[in-house]
Amino acid sequence: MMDYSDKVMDHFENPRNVGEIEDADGVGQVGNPSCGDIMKMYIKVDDDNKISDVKFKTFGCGAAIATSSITTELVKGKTLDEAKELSNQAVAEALGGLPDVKMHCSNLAADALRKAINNYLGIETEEEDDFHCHHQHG
Amino acid sequence: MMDYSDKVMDHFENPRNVGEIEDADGVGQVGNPSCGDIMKMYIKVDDDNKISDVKFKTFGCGAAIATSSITTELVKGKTLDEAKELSNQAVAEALGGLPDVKMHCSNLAADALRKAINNYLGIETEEEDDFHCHHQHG
Amino acid sequence: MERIYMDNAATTATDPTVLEEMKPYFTEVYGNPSSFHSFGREARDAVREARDKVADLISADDAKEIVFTSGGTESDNYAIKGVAEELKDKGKHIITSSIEHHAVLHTCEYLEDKGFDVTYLPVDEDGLVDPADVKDAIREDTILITIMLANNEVGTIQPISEISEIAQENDITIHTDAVQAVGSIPVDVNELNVDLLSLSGHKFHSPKGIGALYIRQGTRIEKYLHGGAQERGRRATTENVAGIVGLGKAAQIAGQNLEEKQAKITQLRDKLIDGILEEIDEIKLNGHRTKRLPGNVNFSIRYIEGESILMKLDLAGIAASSGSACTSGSLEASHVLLAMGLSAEVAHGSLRLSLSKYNTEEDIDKVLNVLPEVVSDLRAMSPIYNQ
Amino acid sequence: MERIYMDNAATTATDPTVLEEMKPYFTEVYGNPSSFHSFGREARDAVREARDKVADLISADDAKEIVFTSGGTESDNYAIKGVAEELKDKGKHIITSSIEHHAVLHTCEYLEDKGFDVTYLPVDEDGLVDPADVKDAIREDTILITIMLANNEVGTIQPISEISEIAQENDITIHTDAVQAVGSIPVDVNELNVDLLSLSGHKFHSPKGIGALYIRQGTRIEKYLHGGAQERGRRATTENVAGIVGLGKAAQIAGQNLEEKQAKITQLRDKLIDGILEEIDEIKLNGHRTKRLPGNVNFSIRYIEGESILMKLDLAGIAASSGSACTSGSLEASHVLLAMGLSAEVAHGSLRLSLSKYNTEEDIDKVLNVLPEVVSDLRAMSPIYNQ
Ligand SMILES: Cc1ncc(COP(=O)(O)O)c(C=O)c1O
Ligand SMILES: Cc1ncc(COP(=O)(O)O)c(C=O)c1O
Ligand code: FES
Ligand code: FES
Repeated sequence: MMDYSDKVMDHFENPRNVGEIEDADGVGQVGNPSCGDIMKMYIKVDDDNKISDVKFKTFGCGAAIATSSITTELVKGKTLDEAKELSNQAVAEALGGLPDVKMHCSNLAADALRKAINNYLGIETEEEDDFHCHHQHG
Repeated sequence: MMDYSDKVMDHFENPRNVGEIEDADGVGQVGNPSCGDIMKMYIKVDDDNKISDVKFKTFGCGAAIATSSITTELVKGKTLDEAKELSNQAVAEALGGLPDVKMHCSNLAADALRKAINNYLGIETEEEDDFHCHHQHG
Repeated sequence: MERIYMDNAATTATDPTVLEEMKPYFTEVYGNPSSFHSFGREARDAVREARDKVADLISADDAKEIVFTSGGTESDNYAIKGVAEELKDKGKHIITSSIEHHAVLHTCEYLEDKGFDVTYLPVDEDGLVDPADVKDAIREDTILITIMLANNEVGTIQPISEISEIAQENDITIHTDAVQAVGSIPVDVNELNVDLLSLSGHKFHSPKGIGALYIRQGTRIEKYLHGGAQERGRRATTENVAGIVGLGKAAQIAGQNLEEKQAKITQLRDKLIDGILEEIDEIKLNGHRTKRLPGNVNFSIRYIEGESILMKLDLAGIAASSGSACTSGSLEASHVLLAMGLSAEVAHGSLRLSLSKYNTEEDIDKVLNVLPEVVSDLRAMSPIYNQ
Repeated sequence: MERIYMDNAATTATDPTVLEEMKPYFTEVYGNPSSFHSFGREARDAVREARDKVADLISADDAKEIVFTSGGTESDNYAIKGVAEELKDKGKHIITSSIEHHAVLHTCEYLEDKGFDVTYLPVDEDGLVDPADVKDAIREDTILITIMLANNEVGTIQPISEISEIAQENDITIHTDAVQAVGSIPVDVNELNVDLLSLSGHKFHSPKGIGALYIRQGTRIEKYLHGGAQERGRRATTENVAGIVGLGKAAQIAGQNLEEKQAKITQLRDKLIDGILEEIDEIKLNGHRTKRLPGNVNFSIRYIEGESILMKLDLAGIAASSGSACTSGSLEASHVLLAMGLSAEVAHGSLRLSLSKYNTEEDIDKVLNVLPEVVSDLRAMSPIYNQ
């Protein structure tokens, strides 16, 4: 039932910042393979508390891949505070919209990013996501 | 739902022996206008107890008209005994068959004829037919 | 022999433009609208456009309110059983009229078997339901009013907006079978103020086997076909894409200059009615003289029976229909005509001539030429004529 | 870009010969089969011929046993609800399998809501139902067994004749959803010995929106659509004449050299299966290796998700499908694959490629060329690959 925008298709076909950062400052993962999606974000943070590099790996649907990709683009160079504010809405908008049933996918990327930031900041996050498909309540 | 044989169509288009016999020896009528069909048969009987002339008038469906017509043809020149034996089956067969839902129509003509013969012979017939659509139980 | 088709209330010819529009959706754009890939998307787009067109024709606020079905019968079954099923805990009383199409009547009878209670309202001699009767019939446990917009046999158009006002005052769901009306006269679901409305494509030059149920947003109704998530979960089954495209195109065409076409057909109808009244005696026009579908002509012709009239007309190349039909071993007079107070005898002699945009002045002349002779031939054979 | 269609289990292209056969029934032979006149008779004749052809394809004893419907979903709903309704006083227990199509499963769930009791039999890792399980599930109050002939996702073909023998011994009505099988493999209602069988035209090159339910003579079943007396009173609504003609033609074509076509498609299928197994590691063929529809290929590809595979393939011009689908706000793994014992994770990476008579050797080569790269691209992006 997917009718994706050109922007989504572009990010799906040519995802930006795919990969891992070996010596990442923060790593965050959300999702669960049994739910059909896992997103993992790696960040490097510079001295100004800015995200100097960010990479992702995603197991998931087309929207999951595209939202991961745009999220990395949106936060690169941003301060951690700015990055933490990134809303799911903003992600969806940057992609030119998402189909209704895919709106929840935009949560995943922002969540993974926040986890990576928290990981860098040394803040524990609850692991609820790993036990059920969190986007069902999304 | 009617798919009539050529024979039925022929008798419907060119019905034989339509009309009344002014000085009929016997007259028989079956059916009821509220049931959508009435058949009236007039016969002349000669000295050999043969039907020398027969005419009909029918208010009813195409099959009713065609069966009336063929019945007059079938019995003209027959003895009364022979004519009384005319079965509904024989009427239908002479017409090259009738659609299932129309088989009851073939009763009407033979019944009207028998009534005409009984009328000639002075036999009373029950008038049940006039009170409900007899072909519903046919 | 050139044949004249005057049985458009039974079904209509598909408009060639409609067929053209449909053609690619058989062999080229053949994807399943539920499929993810580009074949699916193309089909999905086509269905979306068609839905918009159907919504437009009946002035629905939102195309989502249109659910495609296999025709008028399914729409009626879906609406009535769906509401009954959904609201049965609230009540089990349904109000309808005695002149509904069998798709409504037999569905109501089926529900009676299942423990529902149905009131079949009477009609006057023109086939009109009195809104006051609807009001009187309402009970505590009334959950549905279903009354047709236009009758298929006699063409009478019901005062649905007045009835829906009563429904609304009493907070009762209202459905109208508009199968004969949509495409023939302007139909606006908001003016009519109904919750549910049935339509069927083959009555207005789309192919047979495709129709729609309008379901106003917020209407509580159980789904009818269970299975996949098509039609937003309201009707499972792979969409009849070509049929839907055809329905959409037919809806679009029907909406164009609707009033003009309506006027033209009405004028032909009136010529036919007046001509028949002039040429043939001892006949009766059935249905309301003016609150009537533009294409409907229905007469009772005394002393003769409908099927034999149809046969004679057919032999002369004219296709018509009758309320008298031998269904399962007995001639049955039309329940509509009987409800309008006709005797069975008179009802048996009924003839319906129904027009579409394809009928011409010449068609009318031909019928006016042929019919009087047909009638006199059959009357000459009738034992009840002139007695 | 030339596109390759490998989603024939979802729907097929209409055969151009079928479309040709249908065309006159839109704009020329447009009568209503229930109408008395010659227009009606022509339509009636066409429907009769089509019915004979469909009866032939499934070796029904009598064409009267074929009832046309709007597709597989309606056939399934009609069969299951119709028997349940008719026999509910005898019992309220139904036996089915856990890998049925939603048209069966959701109908069964609907009946559970209405107080019926349904047993969903398990399947083995190949998707096979064990007839012994059917036997064990039978109770005093079992009124219906409904098990599909061939599965739409994994293509596994069930031992229906063995199951129907058990049904017969216990005097229980048996229905089979043969929507995926009819037209692809020889289907004989007497060999299968079933009372009811669903088929859908769009799975074998007739248009969408037309199907049939085979109802063995003497089978007790309540009708589904209430209204007119069409289909001998078993399905009201004006017949979808063009669709029926199309279904008939498609049935006729399907029956011609069926075994030959089956062999050819099977050979393509096996080439595709073997090629994929050779090119890609960490994958699993789903469904039985040989008791399988000729056109079905279904793999689980580890570490990646189905929808993204489909998107990549679509971008490369290949239309396929997956058991992983985002239906209403969450990715759901196929109930079929889960029932076969796959973990949700593995089930999410499933890919179905389904062939028809229109697929060629070149299509296979193209897929074998494209798919490995798609898989390695996605795996390179996957956080669970190589960890
Ligand atoms: C008023 C009315 N309702 C319902 C129907 C049923 O429509 P369909 O034949 O498309 O099922 C018809 C026509 O047959 C009709 O005239
Ligand atoms: C096994 C099976 N049953 C039922 C259906 C439903 O058929 P239709 O889409 O024609 O309603 C399908 C296909 O969608 C199917 O594959
Ligand atoms: S991540 Fe896209 S469907 Fe859940
Ligand atoms: S006389 Fe023909 S239908 Fe009864």
